[in-house]
Amino acid sequence: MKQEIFEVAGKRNLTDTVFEMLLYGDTSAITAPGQFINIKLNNFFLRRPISVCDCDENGLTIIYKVVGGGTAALANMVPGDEADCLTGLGNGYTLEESGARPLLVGGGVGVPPLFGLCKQLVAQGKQPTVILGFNTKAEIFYENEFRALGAKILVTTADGSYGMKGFVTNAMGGLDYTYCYTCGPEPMLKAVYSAAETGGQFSFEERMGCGFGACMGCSCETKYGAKRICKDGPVLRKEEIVW
Amino acid sequence: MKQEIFEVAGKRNLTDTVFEMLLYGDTSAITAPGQFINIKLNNFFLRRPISVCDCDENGLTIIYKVVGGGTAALANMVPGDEADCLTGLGNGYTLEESGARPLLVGGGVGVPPLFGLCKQLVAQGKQPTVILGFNTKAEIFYENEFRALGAKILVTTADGSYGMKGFVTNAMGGLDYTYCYTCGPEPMLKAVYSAAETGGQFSFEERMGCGFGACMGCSCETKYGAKRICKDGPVLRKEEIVW
Amino acid sequence: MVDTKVVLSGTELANPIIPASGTFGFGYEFAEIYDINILGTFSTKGTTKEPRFGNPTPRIAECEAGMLNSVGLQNPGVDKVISEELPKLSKCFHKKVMANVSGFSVEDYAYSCEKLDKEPQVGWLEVNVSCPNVHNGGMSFGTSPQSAAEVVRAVKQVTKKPVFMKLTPNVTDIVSIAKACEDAGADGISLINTLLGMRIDLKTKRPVLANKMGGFSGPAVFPVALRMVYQVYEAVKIPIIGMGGVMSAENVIEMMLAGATAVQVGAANLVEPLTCKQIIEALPGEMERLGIEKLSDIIGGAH
Amino acid sequence: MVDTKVVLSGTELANPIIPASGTFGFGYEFAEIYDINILGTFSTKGTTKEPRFGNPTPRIAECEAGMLNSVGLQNPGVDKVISEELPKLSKCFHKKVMANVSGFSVEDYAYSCEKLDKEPQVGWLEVNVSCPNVHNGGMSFGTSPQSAAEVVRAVKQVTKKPVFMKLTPNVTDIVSIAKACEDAGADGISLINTLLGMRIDLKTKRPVLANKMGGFSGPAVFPVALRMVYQVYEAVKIPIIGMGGVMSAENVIEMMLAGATAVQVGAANLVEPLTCKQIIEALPGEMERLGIEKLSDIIGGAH
Ligand SMILES: Cc1cc2nc3c(=O)[nH]c(=O)nc-3n(C[C@H](O)[C@H](O)[C@H](O)COP(=O)(O)OP(=O)(O)OC[C@H]3O[C@@H](n4cnc5c(N)ncnc54)[C@H](O)[C@@H]3O)c2cc1C
Ligand SMILES: Cc1cc2nc3c(=O)[nH]c(=O)nc-3n(C[C@H](O)[C@H](O)[C@H](O)COP(=O)(O)OP(=O)(O)OC[C@H]3O[C@@H](n4cnc5c(N)ncnc54)[C@H](O)[C@@H]3O)c2cc1C
Ligand SMILES: Cc1cc2nc3c(=O)[nH]c(=O)nc-3n(C[C@H](O)[C@H](O)[C@H](O)COP(=O)(O)O)c2cc1C
Ligand SMILES: Cc1cc2nc3c(=O)[nH]c(=O)nc-3n(C[C@H](O)[C@H](O)[C@H](O)COP(=O)(O)O)c2cc1C
Ligand code: FES
Ligand code: FES
Repeated sequence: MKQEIFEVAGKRNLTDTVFEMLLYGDTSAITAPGQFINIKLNNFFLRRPISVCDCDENGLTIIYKVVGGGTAALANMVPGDEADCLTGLGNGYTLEESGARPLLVGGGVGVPPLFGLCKQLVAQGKQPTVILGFNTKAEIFYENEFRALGAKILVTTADGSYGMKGFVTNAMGGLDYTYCYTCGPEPMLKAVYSAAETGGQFSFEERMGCGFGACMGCSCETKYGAKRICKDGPVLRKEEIVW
Repeated sequence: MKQEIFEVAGKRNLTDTVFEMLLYGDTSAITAPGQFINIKLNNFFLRRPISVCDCDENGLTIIYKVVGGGTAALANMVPGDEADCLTGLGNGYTLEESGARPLLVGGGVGVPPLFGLCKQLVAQGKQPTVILGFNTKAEIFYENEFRALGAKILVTTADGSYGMKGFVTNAMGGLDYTYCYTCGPEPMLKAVYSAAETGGQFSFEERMGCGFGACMGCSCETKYGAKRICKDGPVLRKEEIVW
Repeated sequence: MVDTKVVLSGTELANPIIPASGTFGFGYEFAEIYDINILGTFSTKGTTKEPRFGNPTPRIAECEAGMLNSVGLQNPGVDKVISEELPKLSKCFHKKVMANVSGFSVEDYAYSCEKLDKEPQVGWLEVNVSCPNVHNGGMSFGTSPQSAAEVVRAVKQVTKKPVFMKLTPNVTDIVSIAKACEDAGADGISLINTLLGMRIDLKTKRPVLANKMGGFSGPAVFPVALRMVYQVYEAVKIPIIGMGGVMSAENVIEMMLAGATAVQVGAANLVEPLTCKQIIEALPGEMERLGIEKLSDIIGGAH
Repeated sequence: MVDTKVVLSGTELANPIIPASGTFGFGYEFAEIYDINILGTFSTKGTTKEPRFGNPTPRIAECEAGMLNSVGLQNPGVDKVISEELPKLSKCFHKKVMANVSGFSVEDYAYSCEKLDKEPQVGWLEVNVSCPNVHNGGMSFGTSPQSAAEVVRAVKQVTKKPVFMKLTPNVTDIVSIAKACEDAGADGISLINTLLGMRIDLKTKRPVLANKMGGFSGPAVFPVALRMVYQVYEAVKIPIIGMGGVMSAENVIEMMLAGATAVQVGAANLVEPLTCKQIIEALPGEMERLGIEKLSDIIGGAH
């Protein structure tokens, strides 16, 4: 973990309510895709956890949806503004188990951390398939960015307005994959858990006090005892999950 | 009373810790010299009361000393920033009683409201004498501004580093005046009260909740019953004051 | 069109927004900047049997997200309130008002309430058994179920108007006190008065307030107030007026979900004099956003 | 050079800064980002006789200038704390630590304290009779002078280490409880634990916390904490550890003026993990600005 001041270097709308933001600053504490940062925002007591979508030595990208006051404040920031962030939080995904044809399943704002993961998997010569699930066409983002990585992309929409109609699990049937990485709302994680025919890693969300393991605010029970989503997670392995 | 957004149009240091700030905005609620505004500052719950130093139809000038967090935040504002102010607060000085040769006595950050008063007295053809009291030479401000109004100016410093050595009351002896207006720290007001040979108006300070008469946070006892410094004051007449 | 009306002890309010006692004077200062007839009603400055100057100054201290006050119930006394303030008020406020009453003995309360009972302008009595600023030689009436109930019984004997008991949050068990008030015949409960707090001036190394301690209010106290409204709602059947740190239409809805039938706004009026107007204007939009058609439907909705 | 040292029950602390129980874990997370040996000491996560998972999640809710938690005393139990956590801790913290203990019966407290008494790393026992998150079939021990004193007596029989009783602020009369603890033999008082609070989610219309209510802390509670420290200082002779909303060196000095010998920092650690380090670094400058040469001289200075 490091505490660093980042500079907002760019921001753009991906949908009506989803923004991509580029933050310049020291990323040396970030060691794995699927980790997150915890951002201090003016007039809010607690920091806001947001996954790292992509990152290099100059900075990182986050993608966030405006759902309340904190994310609205984040959406109001403009290039040049400073953001105090804790970085390098959480365990992140490990790539070792991926096999040759990993499957990545993301739903809504669960999509961002899979981007950095996909990039690294491709760099290692793996052939990822990515399922991106959204409610409706207007909410889709990052389809092209994933395609540009060279991954195979399947998009589902719940209302059928784009891609395959239905849930991400509808797209999983018949696919040939060696391992499964996923991030999204809990009902989706549960469905993927049931549908997945391989091992996998699942990224969870929980309301957080600190985000770095000090307060026990985010604990969950696993088959191997209590774990902190912020420190021992957010990524849990399929075999340890207790629903 | 009005609530208005003002724009910081200029700011300069008068001394190490005293700033003059020009605020553009609607001044229509301001009806008398000696009134004050109540300024909202980020991260502070209560507003900060500051006297109007000077004012015209485009805006107003305030002078403030950095003594704590709120005034420090005010000192950090830069041209272009917006300030939410309640204006037209307090009774202010009345000019009717001044006579031909009013005496104005100000101490430290009690000096500012006397400037607007002096300007109006001069405009009415009166011949004001102004005593400005400070601790030491480095703390003096607005001597030239008062001179430029055409008033007779006497400066005192407690340590004798400039002007007459001593307190404002040392400069009062032997002066010929028809009425006395004063603003400054309470010990100074008391001394002026004792020294003044005429009637007069005294401007007081008190910690305030609202600044517009609603909370009874700033009450003081007078010979005519309880008064609110913020609404019935800050200016009290000599004959009603109870020490 | 959403419906913001609520009914408080038989009287319909256009909306649940009520400026809190002591933060709205007798309304005149606010009538200068908006038409206060848009309010549900408002609670007048705490009135006592005798006139009171209150505590020495400084009476105000700033806190993070709130303030302390030790005004000490400054008011002209119930007789002058009736002969001077209410007639003046009737010129700018044409609805029934909530008369807030304090006292230092059971007889004090009864005396003031009996007088106010005769005023047609007064729609409700709000009986403050909680003010932590005034030292009457012991704990306030609101710290024990017995003494709070005693006040209720005395007051109920002298008035036909609905009586809301305003309780102090500085207690171990707010529920037992609210229940005792209900059992003794109270028509409603107002929650919360200020928390007892303190600040020290680092330069003088002395308490900021002349009275040393004072009542803490403002957004900082909202979670404590909300919790008490929630707890009391589970225990009593009479209506609750919720308050403590309310700053926005969202806060109003949260208070109502916890169990408040109406909501008072205190300290916010002092720093943003237009707060109540802004809340009343924002409420319909907020209701639409949250899918609330009738505001009175959500009272206690979080239980 | 100003002097920041204070003495707590015979042990000298380099400075009065102590991270508060439950907000600093067993120190490891913070040792990653600064040398925690600069601290006066720190108070470990609340330990119980048996291991506990704690309450269901969500356990955290945000408030204006603070937060709610309903962690519910998650901890591995006193035996594992002694066999695993303390040995690990000794690698990154070389001073005596304050062991925070909770319980659900008088015997629980005595059991855990007796075990911790044998640990040379433990300099003080901080006995939490206040946690509002855990429903043990009734009010917490800290809400009555009798039951608090009972815990003191049981614990004092099994330990020679100084015992600080950590009290809940959710009471009518904090002074009587602190005095009962002193009379029963407590060596000091820790003030305050969290205020009981609540938040409701406007979208789901349900309490944010799975446990409905939780402990409120952060800068919002500072004026209440300061007032209680001030009141208790007037009533007891044993030292007080002040806490509740401390964020800065100024807050530390204000707490000490009110009567605290040492000062704990809680929620601030969670949002600004470097808070304690920053306070320790800022203290000397702040002391110089205020003309304080020896920090221990100002304890209770506002009385
Ligand atoms: C590890 C992790 C990674 C995340 N990554 C992303 C991401 O990449 N993009 C994105 O859009 N969102 C992400 N989220 C969710 C994001 O943290 C919340 O949407 C955000 O905190 C909401 O803040 P708010 O003030 O807008 O909402 P409010 O509802 O007003 O927030 C109130 C409180 O609840 C907390 N909260 C609300 N929703 C959530 C949630 N879903 N998870 C955790 N805490 C919540 C807030 O942090 C705050 O403390 C992530 C959450 C976690 C735990
Ligand atoms: C009617 C009136 C007119 C004033 N005019 C001027 C002016 O023209 N120039 C100027 O420099 N100062 C003026 N003051 C004083 C000014 O209001 C305070 O210096 C300022 O509020 C301090 O705020 P702070 O946050 O810097 O200090 P802090 O000490 O941190 O403030 C803490 C709290 O105490 C209050 N407070 C502190 N000192 C005073 C004080 N002297 N009077 C009233 N409240 C105080 C603050 O408003 C705040 O609520 C005036 C005060 C009043 C009442
Ligand atoms: C300056 C001030 C004066 C108050 N005077 C009274 C009073 O006279 N009677 C009363 O019952 N409550 C009084 N209160 C308490 C408020 O009515 C309200 O219960 C409390 O402030 C909590 O609400 P808030 O957080 O919105 O301010 C006063 C509060 C303030 C800030
Ligand atoms: C997440 C969290 C967990 C806590 N756990 C404990 C605990 O286990 N034992 C205890 O005595 N106090 C516990 N507390 C209370 C704190 O130690 C402290 O008394 C309180 O938070 C007030 O200080 P603050 O405002 O600085 O946070 C906890 C507080 C928080 C925020
Ligand atoms: S949020 Fe504090 S331990 Fe996870
Ligand atoms: S400050 Fe509120 S009445 Fe004067």
